[in-house]
Order: sequence, then structure tokens, then C-alpha cells
Amino acid sequence: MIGTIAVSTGSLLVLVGLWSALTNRDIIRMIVGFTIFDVGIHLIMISVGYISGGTAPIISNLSDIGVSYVDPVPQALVLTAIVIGLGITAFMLTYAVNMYEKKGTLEIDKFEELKW
Amino acid sequence: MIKKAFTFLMLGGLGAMLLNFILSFRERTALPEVAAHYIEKGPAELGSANIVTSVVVTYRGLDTLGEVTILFAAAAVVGLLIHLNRNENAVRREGSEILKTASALLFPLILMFGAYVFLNGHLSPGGGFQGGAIIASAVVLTVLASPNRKIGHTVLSVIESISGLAYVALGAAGALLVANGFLDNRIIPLGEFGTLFSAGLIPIIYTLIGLKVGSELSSVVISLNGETIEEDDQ
Amino acid sequence: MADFDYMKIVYAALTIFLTINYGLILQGIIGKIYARVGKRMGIRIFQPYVNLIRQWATRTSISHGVMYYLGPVFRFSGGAGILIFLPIIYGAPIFSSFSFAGDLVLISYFMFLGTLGMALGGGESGHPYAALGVSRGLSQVTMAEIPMIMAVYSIAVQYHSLNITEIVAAQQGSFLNWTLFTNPIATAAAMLAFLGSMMRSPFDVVLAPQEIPIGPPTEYQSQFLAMLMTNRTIFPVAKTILFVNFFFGGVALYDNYLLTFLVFFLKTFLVYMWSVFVGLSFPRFRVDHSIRWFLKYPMLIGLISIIFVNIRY
Amino acid sequence: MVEPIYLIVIALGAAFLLGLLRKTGSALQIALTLAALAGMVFISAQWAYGIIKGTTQAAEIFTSGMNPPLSINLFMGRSEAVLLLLVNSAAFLSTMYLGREHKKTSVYMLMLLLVFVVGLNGIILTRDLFNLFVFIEIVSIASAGLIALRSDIRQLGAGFKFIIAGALASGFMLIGIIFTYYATGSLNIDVITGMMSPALASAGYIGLFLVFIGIMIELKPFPVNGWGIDAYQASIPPVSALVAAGTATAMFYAFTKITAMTGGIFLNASMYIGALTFVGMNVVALKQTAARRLLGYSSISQVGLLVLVFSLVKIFGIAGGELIVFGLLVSHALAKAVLFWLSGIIGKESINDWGIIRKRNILIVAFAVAVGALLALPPFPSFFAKWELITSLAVKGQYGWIAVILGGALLEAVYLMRWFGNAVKDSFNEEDNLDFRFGTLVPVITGTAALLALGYFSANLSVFENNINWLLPAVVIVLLLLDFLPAIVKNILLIAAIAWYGYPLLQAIEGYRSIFAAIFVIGAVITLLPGFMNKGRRPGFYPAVSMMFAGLVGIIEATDMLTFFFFWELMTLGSYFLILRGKKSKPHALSYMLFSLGGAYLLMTGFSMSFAEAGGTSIALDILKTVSGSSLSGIITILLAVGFMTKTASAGLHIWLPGAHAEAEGDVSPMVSGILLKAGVFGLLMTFIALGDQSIGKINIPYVLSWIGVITALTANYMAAMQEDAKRLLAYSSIAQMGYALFGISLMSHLGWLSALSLAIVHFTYKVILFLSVAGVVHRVKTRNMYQMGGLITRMPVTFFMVLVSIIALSGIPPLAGFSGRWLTYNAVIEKGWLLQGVVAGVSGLIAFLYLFRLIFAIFLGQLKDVHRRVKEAPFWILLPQILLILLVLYLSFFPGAFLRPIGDIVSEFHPEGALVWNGATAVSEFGYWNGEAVMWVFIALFAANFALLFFLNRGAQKIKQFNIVYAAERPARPETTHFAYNMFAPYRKALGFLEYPITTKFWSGVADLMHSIAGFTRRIYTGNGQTYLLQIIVFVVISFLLSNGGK
Repeated sequence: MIGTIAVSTGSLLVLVGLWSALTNRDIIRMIVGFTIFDVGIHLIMISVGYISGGTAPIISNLSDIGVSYVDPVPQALVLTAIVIGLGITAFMLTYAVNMYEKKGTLEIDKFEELKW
Repeated sequence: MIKKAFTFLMLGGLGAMLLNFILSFRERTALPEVAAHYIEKGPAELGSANIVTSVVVTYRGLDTLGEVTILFAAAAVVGLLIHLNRNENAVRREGSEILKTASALLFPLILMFGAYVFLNGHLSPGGGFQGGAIIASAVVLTVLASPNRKIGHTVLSVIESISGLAYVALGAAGALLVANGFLDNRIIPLGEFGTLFSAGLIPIIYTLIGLKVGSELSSVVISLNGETIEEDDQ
Repeated sequence: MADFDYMKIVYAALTIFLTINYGLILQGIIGKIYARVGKRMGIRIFQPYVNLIRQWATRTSISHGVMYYLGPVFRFSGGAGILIFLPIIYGAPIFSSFSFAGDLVLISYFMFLGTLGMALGGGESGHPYAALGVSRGLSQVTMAEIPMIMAVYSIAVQYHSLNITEIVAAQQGSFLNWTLFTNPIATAAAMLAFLGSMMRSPFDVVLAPQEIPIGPPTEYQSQFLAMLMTNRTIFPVAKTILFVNFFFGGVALYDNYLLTFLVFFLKTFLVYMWSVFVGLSFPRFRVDHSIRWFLKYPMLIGLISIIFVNIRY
Repeated sequence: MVEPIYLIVIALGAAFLLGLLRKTGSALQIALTLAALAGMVFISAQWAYGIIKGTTQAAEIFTSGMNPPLSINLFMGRSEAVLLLLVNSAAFLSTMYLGREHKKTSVYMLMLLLVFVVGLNGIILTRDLFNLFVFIEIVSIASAGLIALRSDIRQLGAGFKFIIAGALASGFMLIGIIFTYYATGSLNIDVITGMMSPALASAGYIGLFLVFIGIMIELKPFPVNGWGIDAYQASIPPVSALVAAGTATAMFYAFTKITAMTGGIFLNASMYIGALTFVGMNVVALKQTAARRLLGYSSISQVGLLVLVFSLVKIFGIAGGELIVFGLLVSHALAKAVLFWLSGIIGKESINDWGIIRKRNILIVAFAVAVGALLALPPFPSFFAKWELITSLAVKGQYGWIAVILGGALLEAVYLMRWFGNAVKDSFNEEDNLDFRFGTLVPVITGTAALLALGYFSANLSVFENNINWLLPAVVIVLLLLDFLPAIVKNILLIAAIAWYGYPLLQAIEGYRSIFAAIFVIGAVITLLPGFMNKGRRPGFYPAVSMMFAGLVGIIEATDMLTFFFFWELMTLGSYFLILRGKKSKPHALSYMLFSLGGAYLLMTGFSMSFAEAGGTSIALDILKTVSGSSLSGIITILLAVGFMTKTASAGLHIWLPGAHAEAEGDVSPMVSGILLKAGVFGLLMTFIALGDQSIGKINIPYVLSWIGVITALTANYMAAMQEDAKRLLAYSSIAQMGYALFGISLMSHLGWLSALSLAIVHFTYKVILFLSVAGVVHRVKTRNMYQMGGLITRMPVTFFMVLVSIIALSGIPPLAGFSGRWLTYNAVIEKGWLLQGVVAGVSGLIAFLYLFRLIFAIFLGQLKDVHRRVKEAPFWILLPQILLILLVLYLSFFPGAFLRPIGDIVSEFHPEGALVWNGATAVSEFGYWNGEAVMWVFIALFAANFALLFFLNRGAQKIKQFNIVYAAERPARPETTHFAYNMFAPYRKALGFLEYPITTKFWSGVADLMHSIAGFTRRIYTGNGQTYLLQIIVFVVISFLLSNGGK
């Protein structure tokens, strides 16, 4: 149940993030949209690894093996994904800063130098 | 308006796809085979109490190396773009006295906390990335407090490079010299399970990652602040 | 050429000589007819002889160049060539001296040699009217020949031969065997084409002799002209002989040479008269008119003749 | 053997080390980077060599000392090794190229470059799904960084679009990965592949689909790729080169991995997406003028082709499919890299400004090689790959896909060849400079050389045995390398080479091939003679001309279809270069190339079809015979015949010829007109020898061709008569003559073929003479308009004589050699009963008189112009070949039996019935007879007698002054107004002008306009707005999902 709720929430966040990225003309808002999108994905990832009744996969004692743990793999993946997301966000922001400095605006439809 | 309606429609289509999955989604009750192996055999194999850490650093170490690389690349891009378009004359408002004092006070503490987090990554929740992020938050605080202060990149970049190099070298040592494969953590003894000096290379690698991530994120923050000093600029 | 019968050269010369005489007489007669139709006295019958001899007798010191010089030579060689390649009288080796050299395709194409030489000779004269005449003549002849080609194909298929002697042979026996009766449509097409090649009204804009000097010979005089005139005497005759051979049963050799010649004269004269008759009756076409005209009825008739033989044979 | 993991270790180590070297000089930094990349090239080369040679086994690399699926594993196999070599070499060369950019953008650029390469290597090597994702992210971040190296507003805009689109795609992929993990419990590609079952495909469908579509978006499918194209355009050239050669390659390889992993359930989807991308991008590119954007379009379309081909290979289980994909991929990657590098050296935005490339000939060579490789022309790997692809598809009966692939390729040819033509012909500003230095030159040369070398090797890799004689292309290469020598030396060399190769060939070869071999070899030597006139170097001429003749000789020698096609294309390419050399030949060369390529594709399809019909085992040309009874034989005949008819320029396919032959250089026109056209005749003959008299339904193919032939002859002769330009006149004349040849062949009888073959020979002689004569005249009077000439007989008597003899021969007037063809045609027509066609042929023969007269009159007769009074006779080297050929014409005219008899013997092999009977010198057919010698003698006798008579009587005649003519009592004003030459056949035009209506030209230009308007309309989807691009991607995903999931 928890898993399903989390997956649903994550999916919703994905859609919300995309909506925000697709309807806001302001680049910073688009980036925020992407961040939400990312978060949604991360939530989905974590919840897919959830095992009913499992605890964090940290074994303080070798004798604890046998206790129900959640899947450590999605957790590792999500760590990587978060860092990647962070990198990309930083990256987009840098672009945004530079674009603003060049053109004095952050509206995405002002950057149509290349087309057709 | 039509565009928005259309966007809504398309996102609805996407939502339907996801809904498809959600409807078929059932919480797992048992671990997949590989994950079960990690949980059951992991501690003995790698000697790390935090299974996530052993997955991150060793089992899927290549991912992590890639991850570090991404941060490295992001930092490089930030450096590149800021370097090209630096605004020399921007003067930012100084932080308040409270912020300044608090940040000076907190700075070493945060650093220490960060170091703790990555050093104990194999034992408790946390690890190199988390620790690195904490360290960078100290830098953020400093930058916020005194945005016009000049902070040299040099030290950061040396730390970053050396830790990166060391990481790669240790990984290669796993493949080349001692153990069975690239990024194998067992080139030094695993030590006693559950102690600080255990799990072979994992704490060392996590330390390197922590340093690297910390310095990279810090330099990103400093770069974005826009007032960096590049002494090497001819 | 070891087995070549050198007498053939003599026969050929004889053929040419006789044809020249016949052509000159024919010209005289036709000139007379033309005049009488126009209610004029007209020339004497032997006037063409006089004209020709006079031209041969005059000399000129004028030449416009090598090709100018060669034009009449080509022209006459072409005309005489056709004559001696033709089997003139069926069954008489004397009057089919060189017909062993080729069939009707050869003759059809050899006809153009003189035309081309003349065109080039006239061209070198530098006179624009000469070139103008050539351009008109060439334009017209291309279309005038369409029904002719169709007719030729038609009769070649009909007789299953391109050999003129064989075609003539197949028409012997009765006048009902003539192509005129066995393949009247092809004959009609060819006779219309015939008009186009005889340089008579309504297709004589090429030379346009009445108003201004025009056409290839514009710049030619004296002996050059004489050579051309000689050719003008034999060329129409050769052409009519060809038509007689194709469509009117040819001229077979009778026991009596006189009778043979009589038949020959009669047939060629009548065929020739066809162009005269039309020429007297119709005004002159412009070149584009004549092109369009040939593309209408003559071509249609030619097409029918082709379809006819395609079905029949 | 160095462990492949060191590829990653070296690059990353170097990247991190660069961080330490921030303050050292750039030289050291770049040296370090280059050293690292060189090491990587070395490692991958070592593996590639070892695995291909079989000395090394493919290796699996386990990280962290665990066995997969516990840990991430890498795999180094043959494909991986080759691709890594390609990618790393491209990176090395691009880095070398970057040199100058370096100072401005400092050490960061090199770091990014190394990281980028790490990503590419990782994508290729990894066998783990999530790891693949990580490496894709690395590549995407690094490339987004490299895009903005100069950080101008265009780069920033493009980079931002690139990164948000990439983020969206990777988001989808990530969701897909985790869904897949949910369904399978594994991230290892091999494990998932092993688990793949219909049940899993259904349960994990969404996950697998999202992974698939994520990868697909990374491949920039049409029409949701505006962001990718912008990136290509905005980046600096070496980065674009790296993206085109590296990213595209690696991503494509990732796509193949995913396809394998998903058990091929998305192959249909990828097939359609690939096809759409390939065709769509090529259409859109038609309107593009920005060089790098165009290259971007082309790159994406090529990737689309790869996806399509890969999908087809998998769906239809095509054997050797890997080699096909590789051939295409490697050719594309290298060619595209070369083009991007070139675009940097040129430094011009618009493709219309590339004329500056002519400052350095080596760049033109590189350009030509790259374009050739993209268009799958020989000898590049793509050529062999395409051949195998098409034949394999034919075996599987996939003719629809053949049409798509070849149609798309033709579109691609349109803009690439147009671009090449512009570059070679357009003017440029002398003051502009090229970025021509060691660092930029080495990559270009290396890429070019690699393409050429790989072509040679891929021929041997081909699954088909072929007997390509590499000596022939080698001559071209040698002449290319010797291009610095003076033209005279190269001319001697080439003539010697042809003689040395051709003499034994002529002795050895038998049958109908010998006729064409004689035309090609002797023709080559003769038409090369005028080349001695050139005092300079004549750069580029000799490689082109040798390529054409190599192709011609090659098709004669070929015994299998692949070899034939190889040399056929080589010949086309060589002749294209030759034609392009003409001053105003740009548009004509382009249409020549396009028609030729279209024709070649038809040939390829026809060959493939017969290969498939014959059982799909042998590609020998002889198998054409075995398919003559099959149900497809009619279609094969049509394909081959129409393919060859593009070369003979039959009506409807002829519009390239007049311009191409007229605008070509003086001594090139005789080559392409007198010699090259015979290749089409040869091909037609080959087709009908093998396939015989075929019908489709009730329609008899030769019957249709006979009508095409005579209509070609008729209209072309008419058009020739209406030309003012001497060379255009001759060009139309060639079309008409080829129409006769086609007609002769279509008669499918002894006499018909005899006429076609004899026509081929005599047309060669007189058309070479005529074109050379005109070349000589044009050389002297500097105009091609006949009405501006006139009276040149006095100035150029020898040339006049040549023309005189030639036009008599051409017109078919006895006694010269041309008559034989007419006589044979009449006989053949009556025999066959196709009288109407015969009539049309006859009429067109008459119309020929018009232009022949015009040609000789307007140039040589009439009024000499004042400016030409001092004109000299044509140069010796132009006259010499004419004299040689005139002797040949006269010989053939005197003794028609000398060539008709042996040809008759050859033809009897195929059509024994209805042969001529030779009675001494008299040829006797069923209907008529003809004695060429007798006619000749009669003519000579008459001519001599008449001439002697006239000469004797008129011996005193003297040449008089030009204006001494009967001119209505006036003196003509000027030669210009007295020379009757302009619009000479005005009444004719008045009566028959409708024949001039350019129905074919209108049709083809209508097709071209339509394509261009589609392009103009379609490319509006690339609005430039990043947000729109995002929406497009989502629409694409949703629609793809609906379509691919439709069955569920």
C-alpha cells in the first residue's frame, strides 16, 4: 500500500514537473519544473524498491541477516540519480545565468536564433 | 490556451501510461535475487554494514565513478561558462552580522560533520556524496555571508583532482595489482565487521568521493557566485 | 571488283544521256503547258536545250570558294547516281546498270546527297537568300517525306521486299497488279508526297522563281548553273521513274524497244503531269503552311496505308 | 593486450590530472590529453586488430571482482572494439583540430572532452542498464558543455535546448529502467535478455518501452529533433564532428543493445521511426543552406537509416547484417567527421560560400570522398554495405523497403551533390582565408584516407565473391597523387596506362563486349590526345577522366553484378567530375548525377531482384539468364532497361544531357558523348541478351521501348535543329542517336541489333569528330553560338572537311558509313512489322538534316565575321584525333563488310535467324540488298567525272570578295546582318513549336518544386523554441506508445 501511494505520488510529481516545464516560459521556472520531475522519478525509484515491512538495509550486526530489508539496489540507484540530477540542475542554472547575461531576459521563446 | 489544452492532453496520455504501471504495481514481498545476495552475502563479502554503501561503492562502483565524473563535468562546464562570461564588477549585498558570525562559527562544525558522514558511510546512513554535500553547504553559508569575499579556486581544484586521481588509481589497482577487478575494495584487508576501519577500501573511497564532491560542489557554488579568482589567468 | 562488267559504265552513260534529252523535252512541254494555261504563247519546245547549251558555253571567273565549287558537283553526282542505281526498265540490263548496288533504301537516301551538296554550295556563296532557300527546302522536305516513308513501308511490306526490281516484277501481268490498284492508299499518300518534292506550286516557295531569286542556286551562274540545270533535267525524271516503278507497274521490256520507250514516256509523263496539274491549280503555300498540310491529310492517308498493310499482310 | 577498463581509467585519470595542471601552459595540457587519447586509440586498435584477426578472444570485464549480475560488467567484442577505435580516433583527431580553440576556453574544454570520451567508451562497453544510463548522462552533460565552448548566444540557446531535451529523454529512460528492474529484478542487460519472454514483455512493457523510447529520443528521431540539429549547428566544428562520429555511433550501439534486451518487441517501431527519420530529414534538408545545420540533418538521417537497417536486419534475419550495419555506420561516421572538420576549415556559414574550398585542392578531394561515402558510392564501405543490404532485402522480398531506402538516398544525393557542385563552381572572395594548418589538416586527411582504405578492405569482407580489379581504381589514386605534375606528363602516363592495359584486353575479350571494349579503349586514347594542348597542370582532370575510363573498362570486364555495379558507379562519378569542370555546368552536372544515381538505384534493384529470383546464392551476371523465365522477369527487365536508359538519355530521362554535354570542356564533350553513352547501350544489350523478349501482362517491353526510342529520336532531332549553341545541338543529336540505338535493340532481331551495334561504332567516330571540331572552333572564336560564327571554311578548312564528312556519315547518306545503320533499320523494321515506329525513325532521320545543315552552314559557310578574319586553324592536338577517326570513317564506309560481318557473327550468337547473307561485298537481307563498295565507287566515279569536267571548264575561276554577291543591287551592310543563321528554321518552329514544349523538364522541375515545398513546409516544425521541442518529444512518446501498443 505504501509503495503504491509512493509510486502514485511520484507519478503525479512527474506530471506536475513536466506541466511546469512545459507551460512556464521563464527558464528558471522551467528548471524548477525539471527538478520536480526529477524528484518524482526518484520517489518512484525508491518506492519500487520497497519491500512490505522492510527496514533500511544497514546491518548493524551480522546476526541481523534474515530480517526483512528493503531492496538496497534502487536506493543505490537513486543516490546516483540524485547526484546526476544535481549536476544537471547546476548545469541548467549556469546556462540560465549566462543566457540572462547575454540577452537580459529569461524567456525561452526569446532564444530562437537557430531554427528551420 | 489551445497549446495548454494540448499539453494537458499529452500529459494526460503520459499519465495514462504511468497509471498503467501503477495499476499493475504490487509491493514486493521478497527481494530480487541479486538484492538478496547483497543483503545476505554482502556483509561477509565486502565487510560493509551499510549494504547501500557496498552497492554504491563496490558492486556498482562503476556507476559511482560515472556519477563522480558527471559532477566533475558539471563543475567543469560551470567553470568554463563562468570563466568566459565573468562579470568583474558585480558587487553583492553583504550578509547580515548574524549570518556572518554564525557562519564563521558553524563553518568548521559543518565541515567536521560532513567528514563524519563520509567516514562512516559504510556503517551508518550517509556516505561520500552526502558528506560532500554537507561540506559544500558550509561553503554556501560562507558565500551567503560574505558574497564579495575572494575565495581561491586553487585549493579546491587541487583537492578535487587529487582525490579524483586517487579514486581512479585505487580502482585501477583493484583491476591490475591485487584483486579481481576494477574498483574491488578488497585490495586491503576487510577488517573487523562494523568498525570504522573495516570494509576494505570502502571508507577510503568514500572519503575521496566526499572530498571530491565537496570541493566540486563548492567550486560550483563559488563559480555561480561569480566572483572567483583565477590566478592562472594570463 | 574483278568480275565487274565495264560495259556497265557505258550503259550508265547512255542512260544519263538519254534521260537528259528526255528531261529537256519534258521541260519544254511542261513550260508550254504552263504558258498555255496562263493564256501565253510560252517557250519553244526546244528552248531548254538552248538554255542548257548556252549555259554550258558561258564561262565565269567567279568562285565563292571550294564548297561553292563542289556544290554542283555533289548535286549532279547525286542526281546521276540515283538514275543509274535505279532499274529503269524491267528486264533490260542496259537500263538498270548499277541497280545491283542497292535497293530502294539506298536510293531514298542517295537522293539527299545532291540536296546536301547543293545546300552547302549555296551556303558558301554567302548569299542569305541561298541559305534561306535551303532552310525552307529542308523544312518542307522533312514533312513532305512522311507520307512517302509510310508509302514505302507499306509497299515494302506488301511485296515483302525492298528490292525495286522485285517490286516491279510483282506488278507485271496485268495493270490490275499495279500497286495503284493493289494498294491505292499507299499510292495516294506517295503521290501527295511527290508533290512536295517536285518544287512546283503549292510547294515551290523554296525557289520562288517568279519574284526574287531565292534558293540555293541564287549565286550560281554560267557553267555552275549549267551543271545544276542538267541535274534539274534528270532529277525529276529519276523521281518519276521511281514512282512509276513503285506504283504504276514499272516499265517492262517489250520485244519492241519503241513500244517500251513509248510506255515509259507515257507513264513518266503522266506521273510528272500530276505535279504540273496540281501546281497550276493551287497557289503557293508558305513553309509553315505546307508543313501543317503534310501533317494532315497526307499523313493520315499514309497512316491508313500502314494500318492497311499491317492487317492485310 | 591492455585491459579495456584502462580506456576509462586513462581518460578519467587524464581528466582529473588536468585539474592539477590548470596553471601550466596549454601546450602541456593538450599534450597530456592527446597522449591519453592516443593511448585509448592504441588500446582499442589492439583489440580490434586482435579480434578481427582472430588472435584475441572477445573479453568480458568484471568490475569489483564480482561476477555479474552482482556487479557491472563490460564486454569487449568485435563490434565494441571497432566502434571504440572509431570513436577514440575521432576524439583524438578532433582534439588535435581543437588546438586553437584551446587558449580561449582553457583547461575545462579538455576536461570535458576527456569526460565525453569516457562516456562514449562506457556506453559502448557496458552491459548494465543503469550504467548505460549513467554514461549517457555523462555524454549528454559533456556535450552540452562542449556545445557552448564559445558561449555566444546561439550556442547558449542551442545548449540549453539540448540539455532540457536530454533531461526529458533521460527521465523517461530512468523511469523505464526502474520499471524494468521492478519487472525483472535485474539491471544486467544479458540477464534481462535471458529472461525475456512474452509474459515479461507484457508485464514489463511500459518499462521496456520507456527505456527504448528514451534511447530512441537520444538518437534524435524525426520530427522531434530540433534540439539536436541546433546543437550540431551551434557547436564549433570539431565538437560537431565528435558528436556526429562519436555520440551517434555510441548511441546507436546502445540502441542495438536495448533492442537485443527487449527481445526485439520494438523492432517494428524502430523500423518505422528509422524510416521516418531517414526520409523526413532528407526531405527537410532540401531547403537548408546553413552548412553545419545541413550536416546535422544529414547526420540524423543517416542514423535513422542505421536504425532502419538494423531493424530490418533483425526482423528479416538477414545474414551478414552486422557487416551491413557496420559498413554504413563507419562510412557515415568518418565522412561526417571529415565534413564537419572541413566546415571548420572553410569557416563559412552558408553552403553557397564554399567556393573558397578551391584554394586548396586537397580539401576538394576530401569533400568529394566524404560526399561519396555518404552516398554509398564506390569504393567506400557504405557501397558494399548498401549492395548487401539491397540484395538481402530482395531475397526477403522487401521491395517496399528497398524503395524507401533508395528513395531517401536519392533525396540525400540532391542536397549533397548540389552542395558539392556549389563548392566546386561558385565564386569566392580571394581575400578570405581558410583555417588551413597542420592541426586541421591531419584529421581531414586521416579521415579521407581511412575511408578509401576501408573501402578496399570492406570489398574483401563482403559476403559475395567479386572480381573487382583494384588496379583500375588504383590508377585513379596514383593520378590523384601525381596531380602536381604537368598535364602533358599525366596525359602520357594515362594514355600509356590505357594502352598497356587495353591492348591485351582487346585481344582477350570476345563477343559483344569486344565491340564496346574497342570503343572504350580506343576512344579513350583518341580523346585524350587533345589533352596535350594543355600547358599547365590541369588539376583534377586526370583523376576524373581516369575514373571514368576505369569504370568503363571495369563494366566490360565484370562478370558479376557487384563488380559491374561498382564500376558503373565509378564511371558515373568520374564522368560527373569531368562534366562539372565545365564553366557553367553546375546545374547540368547535378541533374546528370541525380539521374544517374536514380538509374543506378534501379539497376541495383533489378540486380537484387534477379539475385533473389535465382535463389540468392550467386551474383554472377550470368544469372540474369536464369531468371528470364521467372514471374519477375518482366519487372527486372524494366528496372534494368530504365536504369540503363538514364545513361542513354532516352526521352523523359534526358533532361540532364544537353546541358551536361554542352557545358563540358571541349575535349570532355567527345568523351562523354561519343564514348560514355555507349555504356548505356552496352547495358541495354546485356539486359536483353540475358532476359530476352519480356512482357508484363500483355504489354511487350521491347515494344514500349521501341516507341520510346523513336520518340526520343524524333523530339531530340527536332530540338537539335532549334539550337543556336553548337554544342547543345550536338548534345541533342546524341540523344537522338541513342534513341535509334534503343530502337534497334528493342527490335530484338538480328538486324535490329546489328543496326544498334553498328550505330554504336559509327556514332562514336563521327560524334567524337564533331565535338572535337566544334571544340576547335570554339577554342578559336570563343563563342558557342553558331550565328556568331560563319564563313570559317576559309580559316579552318581542315576542320570543315572533318565536319563535312562527319555530317554526311551522321545523316546516313550513302556512300558513307552511317547509311549501314539506316539500311539495317529499314530491313529490321519490315521484318518485325513495327512500321509506325519505323516511320517515326525515318522522319526523325530527315529532321536530322536540318540541324546538320545548320551546324555546317552557320559555322563554316555564309559570311565570315570581321572579328574572325585572323582566326587560325584548330590546334594540331585537336585535329589529330579527328584525322585518325576520319580515316576510320572512310575505311568503314569503303568496306562496311569489315565491321558488319564480325558484328553480324557476334549477333548471330543471340539472334541466329535473319542474319545477313554476304554475297561478296553485297549484303543481302530477306528484303533487300546493298553493296557499299559499289555505291562508293559509283559515287567516286561520278564525283570525279563531274569535278574534272567543271574544273576543266572553269579553270580560270578565282575566289572573289566576300560581299561580291547578287544583293538586290545593294551592298550588304555587315556580315552579321547578312549571315542567315539565327533562328534558321523559323517556319518550322512556327508549325511544330509544340514539340518544343518542355514537358519533361516541366515534369521533373515540378517534382523538384513539390519536394522543396514539402521541405519548406515540414521544417517549420523546427520553431527554435525549446519548450515546443519538449512538447514534441512528449507527443512523440505518447503517439509511439499508442501505436506500438495498439495490438495490446
